[in-house]
Amino acid sequence: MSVFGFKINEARVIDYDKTDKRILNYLLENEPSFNLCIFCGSCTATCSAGNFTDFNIRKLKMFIRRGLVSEIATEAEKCMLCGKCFLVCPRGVNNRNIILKVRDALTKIENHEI
Amino acid sequence: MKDEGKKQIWKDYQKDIADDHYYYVRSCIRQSFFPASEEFFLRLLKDDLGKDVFDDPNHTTCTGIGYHSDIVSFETIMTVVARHFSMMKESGYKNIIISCVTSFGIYTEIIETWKHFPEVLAKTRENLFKATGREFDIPENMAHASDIIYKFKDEIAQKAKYRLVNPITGKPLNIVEHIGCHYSKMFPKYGVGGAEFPEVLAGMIDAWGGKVIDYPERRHCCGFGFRQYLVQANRGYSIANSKKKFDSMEPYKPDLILANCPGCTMFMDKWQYTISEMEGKTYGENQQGIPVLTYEELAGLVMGYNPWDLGLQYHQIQSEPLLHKLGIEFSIEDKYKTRDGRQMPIPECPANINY
Amino acid sequence: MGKKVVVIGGGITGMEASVQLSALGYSVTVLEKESQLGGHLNDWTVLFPNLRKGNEIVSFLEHGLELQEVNVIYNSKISGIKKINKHYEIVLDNQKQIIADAILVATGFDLFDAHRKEEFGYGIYENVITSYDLEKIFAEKGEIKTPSGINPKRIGFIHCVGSRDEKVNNHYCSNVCCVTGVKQAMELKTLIPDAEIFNFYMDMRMFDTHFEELYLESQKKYGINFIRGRLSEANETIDKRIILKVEDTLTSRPLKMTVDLLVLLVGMEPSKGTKEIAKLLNLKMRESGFLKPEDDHTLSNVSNMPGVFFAGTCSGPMSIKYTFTDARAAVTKINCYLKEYELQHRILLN
Amino acid sequence: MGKLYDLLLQDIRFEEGLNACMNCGVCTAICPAAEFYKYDPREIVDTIQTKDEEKTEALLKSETIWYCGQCMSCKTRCPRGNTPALVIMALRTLSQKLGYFTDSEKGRQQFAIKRTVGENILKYGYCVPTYAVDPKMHPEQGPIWEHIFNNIDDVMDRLGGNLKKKGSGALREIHQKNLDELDKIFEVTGGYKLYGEIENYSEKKAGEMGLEFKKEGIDNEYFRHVYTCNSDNHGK
Repeated sequence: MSVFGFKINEARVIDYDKTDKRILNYLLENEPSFNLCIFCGSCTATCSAGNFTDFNIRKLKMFIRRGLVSEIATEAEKCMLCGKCFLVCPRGVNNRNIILKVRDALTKIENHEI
Repeated sequence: MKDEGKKQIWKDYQKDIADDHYYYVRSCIRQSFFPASEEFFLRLLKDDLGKDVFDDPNHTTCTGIGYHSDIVSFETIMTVVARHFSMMKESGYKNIIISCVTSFGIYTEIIETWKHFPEVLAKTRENLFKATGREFDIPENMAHASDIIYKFKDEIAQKAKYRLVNPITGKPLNIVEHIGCHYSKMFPKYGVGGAEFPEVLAGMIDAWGGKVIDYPERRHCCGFGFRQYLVQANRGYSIANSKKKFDSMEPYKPDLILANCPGCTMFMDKWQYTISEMEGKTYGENQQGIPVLTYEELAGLVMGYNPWDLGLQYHQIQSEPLLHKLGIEFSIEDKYKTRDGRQMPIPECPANINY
Repeated sequence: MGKKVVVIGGGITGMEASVQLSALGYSVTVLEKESQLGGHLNDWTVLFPNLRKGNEIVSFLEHGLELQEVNVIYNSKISGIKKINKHYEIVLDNQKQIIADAILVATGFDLFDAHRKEEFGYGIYENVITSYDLEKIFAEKGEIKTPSGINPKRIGFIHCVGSRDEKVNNHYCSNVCCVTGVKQAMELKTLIPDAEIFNFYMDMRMFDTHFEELYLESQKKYGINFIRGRLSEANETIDKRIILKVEDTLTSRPLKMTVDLLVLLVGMEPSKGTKEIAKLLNLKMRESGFLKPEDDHTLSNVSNMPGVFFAGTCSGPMSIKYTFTDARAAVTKINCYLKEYELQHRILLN
Repeated sequence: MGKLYDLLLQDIRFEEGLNACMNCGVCTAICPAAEFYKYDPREIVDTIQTKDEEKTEALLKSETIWYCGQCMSCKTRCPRGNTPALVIMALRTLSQKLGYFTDSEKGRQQFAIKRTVGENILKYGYCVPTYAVDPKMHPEQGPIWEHIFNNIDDVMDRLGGNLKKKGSGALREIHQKNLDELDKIFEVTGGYKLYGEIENYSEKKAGEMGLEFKKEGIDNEYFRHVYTCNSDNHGK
């Protein structure tokens, strides 16, 4: 805290020009069904982990689209990989594999491979 | 940026501004932070333009800052404003000039509410009568003080001693304007030029020879936010908003920020200091800051008034570099003198702003 | 010679209705204010959902008119319409008078004037264009460049410009902008394969056959992006790019993005001609200014004036397919009226 | 239909500010508070229009409703003619009436505003006169302000003010008869009632929190606490 008694607030806006799209690009290459999502939320509605925690897989997919890496990392851990989200998706998006690929991508980012 | 496009919009938002016989209501912030602006404004109207304007000692605050920080109810503020209307009636005036953008916004909100809900108007009449025995009429014409300067901008240009042009390079000064949210964001029709590309300040800058710069965050709030500044714990919000604007305008190298609202003028001036202290970042050429002026101060400057009588020395961002750019002559000795010529102490220099 | 029908407006509706009425044996005169037939269709290069060419449809309609030898009066301006007994007397600017036993109003729509959404900067920022302007760029068939002359790498499409918006007094949905946004995004992506394209929408209203499939294809084959959030304002950067501010409503956070080119998907408004004719004939209008039928379900082409009918986009936004259908439906109603079928007197029971 | 919703409907600003929301997000897109706080006006309006009693109560007790800076930018843009900021004002007023405001850190600050701006209005007839902006409470105002504050008579005189003197002019003394009328207006329109509610609920809260509270002024623990406390949990 400064002598003034406050800090300058940080912006919460998603600055699309500056966010990190490495995970998005990795996914588009390795799980192209990602592109078919219409954000309907069926996946979240049926989600096993989401029943007990604040995990929201639809939101996670939005974070991936927008390139919000730290939010992605926090969310991607919460999935139990039950796969129900794949079964209910009206567009055939392979949500379960998306989680696996996101975890891959996060490791690759850590290892500077992507 | 295509000016024709803006001019097209301006045609749709030319409001009727009374020509003479004004009742003037002051602003808490303008008279506290820029008292010379209000004094110059009255002098300009009376002495330079020969208008009749009444500066009534009997009006009070409109309570607007209290209202927008939610400690004053709508019913209360409507009645306080109605009292001002009552005093205006008593003094025989029908045209009101409001010196504060927050007040102006409140007056427009109240008048629009009364239009849509006549029962609220009736209740306000009842409240005022019960409290003070007073009755009132709604003003025939309502203007913000900048509307008046806008109306007489060409007369001012004719009387002007200086133009907003650098006499050495011959180039117009780059000026960004800041309108203040409550001027017309609520009711675009009340603002000269509307809400999106207001003309009120741009028109002055144009008429006096400057160049208006439109930067991406031009419309963004200065960050005052009422409770967001009034309480120390929240000030990080206020400063963050001003900073966002400075960062956005910086690439355009503005010579000057011209502001409509007294609060915005004060914040955009002071926050440059605070940011320089907190982050070591100073905006403007040569780390001198970007001067922030009221429209009265700018009018006074072009008309050749003494910058120190206009109060420019009491802005945190000092204006000597600006005065040099405009070719305005001034006496440095006179800067911190009292009215009767005594030398006053010299204010301390901030660490990160070059004076 | 049979009874006389005057068709006001020579766009898709007017042309198709004239052909059909003529085929039924009526003497048809089309009054067209321009020097050519086809209306807005002349300005639309490629049509959704099958990406066929707009001018194919114009020639189809023109062929019909030739076959039926329909009388067209070009550059006509109506100065007055009088009802005399059971027929109407239409007076043109050149004092010419035309008698009609029935009138079909087919005065169509005007595109929403994007200048009115001041905060989007159309007419102020160089690189903000409308979907209509983009069609013209497509028609020129050259390399796609922004008005500033660069090859756009990121493009934004804004849905609902002038539609579903109290601020411009249009509460209704214009029906066709969603699919137009998808269609134009795909065309642009074909022309500039490395461009990133974003559609900013509130609801994707893909109401007709194959529209939803087109939406799917735009994602699957073309990688078009969709962000659920309405544009709040656009601002120009120092290098004349456009900063967009929306809420990414599906993450509940504000989002800003810079694009090289911004395309405003402009909606439909009742045309100036529609309003003029409605005034001359005393026709009922909806609050939106579109013509109001005697009954929304059962009398959709029937006006409040006996012998006056209307069809097409003068009664509300519709796609080309429905315009054809509506024109033909109106013809049936007119035929019924002129032949004095008993059907004409069907009533609605409350 | 909730009871709280009915109470809100009595506020004319609520009626004016809330039509049906279609969740387009133009308000949030342009909202300075949404940018710098965990705040989404669209969601607030959406929640309110469900008329759900529990959710409304939670809002009235939340930090959320205190984030808005009342710039009114949302009013300019809403395609349905809503004004989320007016809805917020109605929520804040009700939160104070019911005493819910002391449940949140940001809500408790109303006490500090009442004791500063609120008192200024009645004492001086101004919301914020120069002499009430003490550099000690406003270090961010910088050295020039400190200079003005310390030399206020000379500065005001030079700039044509009429500091604390009779007649017209900048920062003139507001005549007692005018202050009396202001006082009457506060009495008749419930201004004092609102002040009283802020005071009483704050005093109660100070007791619960074990902080010293004084009936007047700003020299007490509870004032200092609400004025400066920032749990830093209002952003992302």
